Amino acid sequence: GGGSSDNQSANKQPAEENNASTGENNEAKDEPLKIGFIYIGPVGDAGWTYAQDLGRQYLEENMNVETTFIENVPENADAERALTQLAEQGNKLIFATSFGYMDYVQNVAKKYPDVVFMHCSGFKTQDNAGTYFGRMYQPRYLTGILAGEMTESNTIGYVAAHPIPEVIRGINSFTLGVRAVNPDAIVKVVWTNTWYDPATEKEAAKSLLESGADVIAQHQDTPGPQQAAQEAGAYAIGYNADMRQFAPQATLTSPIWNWGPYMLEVAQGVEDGTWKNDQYWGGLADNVVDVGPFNEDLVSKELQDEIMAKKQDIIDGKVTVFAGPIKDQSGTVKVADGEVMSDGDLLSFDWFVEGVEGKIPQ
Amino acid sequence: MSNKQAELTSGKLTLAWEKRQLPSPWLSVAIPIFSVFMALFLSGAFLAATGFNPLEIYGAMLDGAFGSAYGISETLVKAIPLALAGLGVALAFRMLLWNIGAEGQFYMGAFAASWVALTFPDLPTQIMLPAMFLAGALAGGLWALIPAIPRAVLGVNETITTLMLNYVAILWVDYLVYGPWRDPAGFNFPLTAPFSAAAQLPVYGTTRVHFGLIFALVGAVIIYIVLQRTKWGYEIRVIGENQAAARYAGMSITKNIMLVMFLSGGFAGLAGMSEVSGITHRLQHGISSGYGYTAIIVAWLSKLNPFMIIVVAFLLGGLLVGGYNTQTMGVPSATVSMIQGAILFFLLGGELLTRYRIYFTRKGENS
Amino acid sequence: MTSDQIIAILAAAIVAGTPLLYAALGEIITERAGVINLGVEGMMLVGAVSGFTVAVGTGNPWFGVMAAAAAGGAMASIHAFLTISLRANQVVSGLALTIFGTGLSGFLGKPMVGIVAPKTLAVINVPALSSIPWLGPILFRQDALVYLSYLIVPLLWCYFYRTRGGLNMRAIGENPAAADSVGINVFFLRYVYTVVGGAFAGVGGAYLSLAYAPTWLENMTAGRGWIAVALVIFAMWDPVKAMLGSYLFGGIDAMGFRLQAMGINVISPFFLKMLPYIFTVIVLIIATRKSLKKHIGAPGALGLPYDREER
Amino acid sequence: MKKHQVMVEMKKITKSFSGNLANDKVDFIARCGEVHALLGENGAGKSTLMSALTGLYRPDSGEIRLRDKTIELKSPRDAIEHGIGMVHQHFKLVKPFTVTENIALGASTTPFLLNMDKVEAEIVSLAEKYGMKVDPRAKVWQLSVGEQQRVEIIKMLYRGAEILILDEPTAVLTPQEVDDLFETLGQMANAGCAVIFITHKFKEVMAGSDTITVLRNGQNVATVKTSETDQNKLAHLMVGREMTAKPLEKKGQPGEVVLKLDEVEAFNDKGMLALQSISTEIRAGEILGIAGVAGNGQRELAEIVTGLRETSAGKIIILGEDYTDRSPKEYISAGVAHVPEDRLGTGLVPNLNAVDNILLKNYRNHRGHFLDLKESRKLAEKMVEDFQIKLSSIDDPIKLMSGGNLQKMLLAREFHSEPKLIVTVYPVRGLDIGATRAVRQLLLEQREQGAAILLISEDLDELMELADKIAVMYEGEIMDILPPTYDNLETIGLLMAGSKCEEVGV
Ligand SMILES: Nc1ncnc2c1ncn2[C@@H]1O[C@H](COP(=O)(O)OP(=O)(O)OP(=O)(O)O)[C@@H](O)[C@H]1O
Ligand SMILES: Nc1ncnc2c1ncn2[C@@H]1O[C@H](COP(=O)(O)OP(=O)(O)OP(=O)(O)O)[C@@H](O)[C@H]1O
Ligand SMILES: [Mg+2]
Ligand SMILES: [Mg+2]
Repeated sequence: GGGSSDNQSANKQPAEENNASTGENNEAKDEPLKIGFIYIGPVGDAGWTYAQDLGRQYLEENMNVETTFIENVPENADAERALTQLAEQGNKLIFATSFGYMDYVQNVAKKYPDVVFMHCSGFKTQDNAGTYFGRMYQPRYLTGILAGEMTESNTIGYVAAHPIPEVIRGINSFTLGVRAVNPDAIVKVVWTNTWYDPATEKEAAKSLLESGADVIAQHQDTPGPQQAAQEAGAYAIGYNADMRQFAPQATLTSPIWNWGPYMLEVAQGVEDGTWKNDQYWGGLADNVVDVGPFNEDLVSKELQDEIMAKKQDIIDGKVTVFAGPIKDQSGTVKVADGEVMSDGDLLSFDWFVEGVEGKIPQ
Repeated sequence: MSNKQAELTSGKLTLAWEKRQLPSPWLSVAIPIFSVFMALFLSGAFLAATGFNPLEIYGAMLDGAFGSAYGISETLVKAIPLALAGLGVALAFRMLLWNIGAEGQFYMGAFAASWVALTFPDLPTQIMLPAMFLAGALAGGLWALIPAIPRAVLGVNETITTLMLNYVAILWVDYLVYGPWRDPAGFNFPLTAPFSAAAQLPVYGTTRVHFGLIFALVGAVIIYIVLQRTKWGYEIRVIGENQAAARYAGMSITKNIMLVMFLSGGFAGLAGMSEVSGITHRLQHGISSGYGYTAIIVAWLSKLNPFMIIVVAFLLGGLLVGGYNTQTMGVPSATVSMIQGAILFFLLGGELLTRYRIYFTRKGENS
Repeated sequence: MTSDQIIAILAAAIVAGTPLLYAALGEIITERAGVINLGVEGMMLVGAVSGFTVAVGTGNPWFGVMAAAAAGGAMASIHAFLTISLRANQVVSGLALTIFGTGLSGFLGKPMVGIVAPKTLAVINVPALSSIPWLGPILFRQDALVYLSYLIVPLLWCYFYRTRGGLNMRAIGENPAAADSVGINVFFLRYVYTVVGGAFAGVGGAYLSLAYAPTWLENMTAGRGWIAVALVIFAMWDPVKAMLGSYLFGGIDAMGFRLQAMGINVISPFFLKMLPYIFTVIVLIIATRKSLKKHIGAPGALGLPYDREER
Repeated sequence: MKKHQVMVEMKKITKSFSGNLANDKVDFIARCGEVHALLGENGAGKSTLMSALTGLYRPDSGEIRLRDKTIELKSPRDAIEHGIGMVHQHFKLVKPFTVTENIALGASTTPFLLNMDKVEAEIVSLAEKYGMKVDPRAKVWQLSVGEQQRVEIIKMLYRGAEILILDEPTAVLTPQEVDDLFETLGQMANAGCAVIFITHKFKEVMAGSDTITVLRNGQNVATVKTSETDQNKLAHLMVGREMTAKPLEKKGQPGEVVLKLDEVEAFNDKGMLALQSISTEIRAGEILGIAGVAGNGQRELAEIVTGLRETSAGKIIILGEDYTDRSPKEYISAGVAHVPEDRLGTGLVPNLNAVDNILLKNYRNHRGHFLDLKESRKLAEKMVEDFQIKLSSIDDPIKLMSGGNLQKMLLAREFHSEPKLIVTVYPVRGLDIGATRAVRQLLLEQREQGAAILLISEDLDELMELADKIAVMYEGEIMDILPPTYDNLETIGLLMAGSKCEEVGV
């Protein structure tokens, strides 16, 4: 079995216990808190779902919890079913780890007021339902700096999944990072319209490499792009989790998710009864996102230090990624000097900054 | 068989089989049940070998699907699209039209129903729902007509064309939800705006069982009556069995192929319509969990009988819904798919026993 | 577009087309013998995971390829048993095979997630040939499985049309009763070709996990099995046309990305992705008109169980 | 092997299907150098017996001895290896393959790497030896039925078959082709082969065979020398009772013109002109027989007068109304009945039951959109009774019925609605004498009731017996229309071969 929770006795807690627990929020301290997860992909995807599952494993290791997950849950009627099943089985906290679960989380949360729902990357909340996400754009900015320093052709390729704000934001922050150290470099974007097709994503990276890119960044759930870079003798930047092992001669580092500590915090809050429904959007300062380990063979110590220093600046608030002046692709100033983009703007990003080569499909 | 018994003299015992002229009615019930048990037994051995308690797992599966009012309601929710699309598929199969495009027809039905809901958000329910109903059925039907026309006119194999059009339909919906139909308030995510309350099918109580169930039940009755009792249904049966005879009897094959495919697609389209209007309340990427394909299995296991389709859709829905429950016991989704595949294998293989009589015989070895 | 770019697209088309080609060849073999197997996706997945596992375990990708063939064949033998011996409906059995194969591959692959094969099938430049202008970079800077497919396609063609075995194979697909009446063992051969077809699909899957995107990820075929089924029709059951078709289908993605990289966005990628499917439908329509005249095309008994005493 | 030596001996062969005893302890002997005819009513067990000899069916018990050695035939392959080959009633040829490919298929001499030139040469020499014309490079689907049969025979000879079995080989052949066939069979016997053929036609048996075996109800009732028997004795053996050969009566006066064809032309499936300026008419109470070698437009003729094929020129007038290019439905409602050549393939729906099959033509007359099931059952029961159709139940699929009864049911349905015009193609093909008589009687009854009948037949005797006028078709044209007298027989034969009337000198 693939890392499923070991000490289950799921057959013992069907509906009646759920009914019994209505109203009494605090269970005896020695009883483990039951936490459920629904995943969009298989835990074996080496990407997004894998990163979320690392968080779950972190919970298992660091708290008295009992976790259950359901994988491969599509973002349709099935999601509500899976969420309900988890709620019925007495889970007190449920993480729904993909954007498309949003409406279903809201529906189920209404029916189970004693269960706390945490929805990743969405924007709807209610009393017992919050959202959580990370400012992945911050580590992407840092990896942009790295790419900008490493490129020799001044062309950097970016394999992008779907034209949604999250991905666009990532491309823009990455490009800002690149341009911060290398104003001549450009970032070429190719859309795959897949999240999860290693061969196609590799193909997309190859097309970028052929058109002159010598560093490949990506927003996908597979390591296909890095493999292409390695074969072409170029550099690559991964995503989601430390992806060095898939292309050890190419991968410089990866902006990574680090859900464990945050999930622990939420679980603790639920157990203590202090949890509040908020829209959590943590950044480098909260350690929810990070720059993964560097490839020591490829990235010089100085460069590592430079990036780590920048990271500290972001944590300390000395550097803000989306601070003006920011121009769009046509050169028009979109964010004036001294201004900073609001979270609302960031969450609905639909234009590229200067330096990006590529179009957002309409 | 008295003569055969007389031959039981010497020689080695061999297994022989013989085709039944007519399938045995009680066996056609007993054998599927036996098949499922065999499949569960083997999967159980596999589960036990991988460290699970099969009885607990099956218990959870059963419990998740049928063990509570909620489970049953969810199984029904799953059964609705399966039954509707299954009815459509069976109708086509009746005429030996291998429509495996229910998935695409489902998407087109969902698309057209959503178009109505999104374009005219202010319609009152009494107009909105019938309009969505018509749009969904019409779009599914028209989508099925695309392969039906070359099939009827030129004899182009519809198995492949319908399959190909599935991808086209799915990509078309993706195009819309990622592009022009994106909800402006949805932060560019691949969803349309939610439908107005008027565009939502009524549900039963607090469950998600929606009015699509009535579509399926009424649909089954109508299909049964049409096929068995009407002149047109008779034409379909004849064409399905023998096209030359149908032509000879003055039936228009071209017209009927198109009509049946249109209706077949219409049912699948209705499945799509009822899914967006009854469940998701908006159009989105990946709206079907392969309902169109599962519907083929439903239709086949039901031997194309419309009432059996309702029953099989419910049971198969239970199998799928129960699958999630087993996952919560730590069984990976991969294993659940394996068990589901194995059950299908056994059901399919078991069918043989209803069509053939298997017996032992001694072949005389006189020299 | 420069010549380099065209060469790059064509070379990429071959790589992207090769997994499709193996799977399509397998399906052609199976269908030529009268059996339609829609479980290609499942067989490819099981092939991909078995190939990868064995390659990791032995450190030799070729053992992986062999294991993939064996695994694909084993999967196909389930279909063969159900449809040939038990005369189950072939379409339904194939669908069940895909469900089963998706699950089985995920199950088998759990320990393989995140592992990188120590050795995979690398690109080998063929001496001399690879420096021919145009042809060299397109055809001869590929990996060994691509070269193998260059050999297999003409060999298969010869087998189909120039050998006794091929004649028998086509006969059991066209008219099993006729083949049976001259003493060809229809049941046995249908088994053989279904299993061999599965083996090819397995190799197609292994191409993904060992050469194209060398790792194992659940569901990594991403629908290629279904494209392979489409290709069979597109190719009119002919291995040579299957080769061209695979490269064409593979090339559409490759070209789409390169157009994007060049900043040419003429058409939505969703529409671009529809092209192979629409193509297949059109080809099928044209081909059917042709086949009405020439009696070629789909094997006559495709999808029909053979029953000697059936009338 | 010497002539008249026993080649193959079947001893006490028993085979049953679902309790239905098809062969009951049958003994059968075939000798070298003889042409052996196998006779029997429909369902007597002839095909089953021969299928056992070719390894297609495995007998439940019994023994097969070849040249005094017991052999076991597990499959057709075993049979072929023992030199036993069968030409089935429904040819077992792969249509898209060439003649050569079909002949080489499965032959043990075919090398792994095909060498078609060598096979072709062998085919040509075999064809010459037995006087059979065939183009080795032609695709089988392009060949006529007779040519396909030749391919089947060569296929067996190519494999060195010494025992050749033919199941109703003449049913689909033209008279000329029948003569050629018996010529070939004779030559094969002379070369030392044992030839066995199944047929329902006494004339052929008497003319073409040396020995005759008669099966009845799955049992061998007699094996006799052809020279020592006659048609009456054979008929008696076959049916187990005396056949009163009461001559069929023709009487009645022709009435109004029911069908009038005016310069009609039509293309066939291959897009060639199959009917050329056909002009003729049939009156009520009249049978127009169409004689001609199969493939000269008869099928197309039947199809255009039933609406199944479009004309390219000319007019079809039924009872004074223009029906040119109307749909089959309209022809049916005009009262045109059609007994097609291919009963199970076209005229009936094998998997549906008798009630549904009887509905086929008149379901449209039911009121409203619904079928009147009670009414249909009653009708079916009545027809079964009136026409003495033998079946287990009207609710069972009709594919379980025998050929003769199927034909009766088809006729019952077609004649039930008092048709104005009956188009019937080879109505007795494959039927035994009892069934044949019954069918012919039914046709005459219809004629008496005032139906106009277009009778297409390859059997000149049948035409002589039934028709009021005989039209001879050749290459899509009506060569001439003659009265059915035996004096005209020779003329008809010549016309069928394509000679113009003037040349014939009528
Ligand atoms: N494959 C079969 N399955 C079941 N019953 C069969 C089968 N073949 C023959 N029979 C039965 O065996 C009996 C003999 O059939 P057979 O075909 O040998 O008759 P036949 O003498 O060739 O008749 P005909 O003159 O019509 O060709 C029939 O009554 C039929 O019901
Ligand atoms: N596979 C079978 N299943 C059921 N009945 C069969 C089968 N094969 C033969 N029969 C029966 O055997 C009898 C004679 O069969 P046979 O094939 O010889 O038909 P036939 O009268 O010669 O007609 P035709 O000339 O069209 O072949 C019929 O009663 C037929 O229904
Ligand atoms: Mg017979
Ligand atoms: Mg017969």
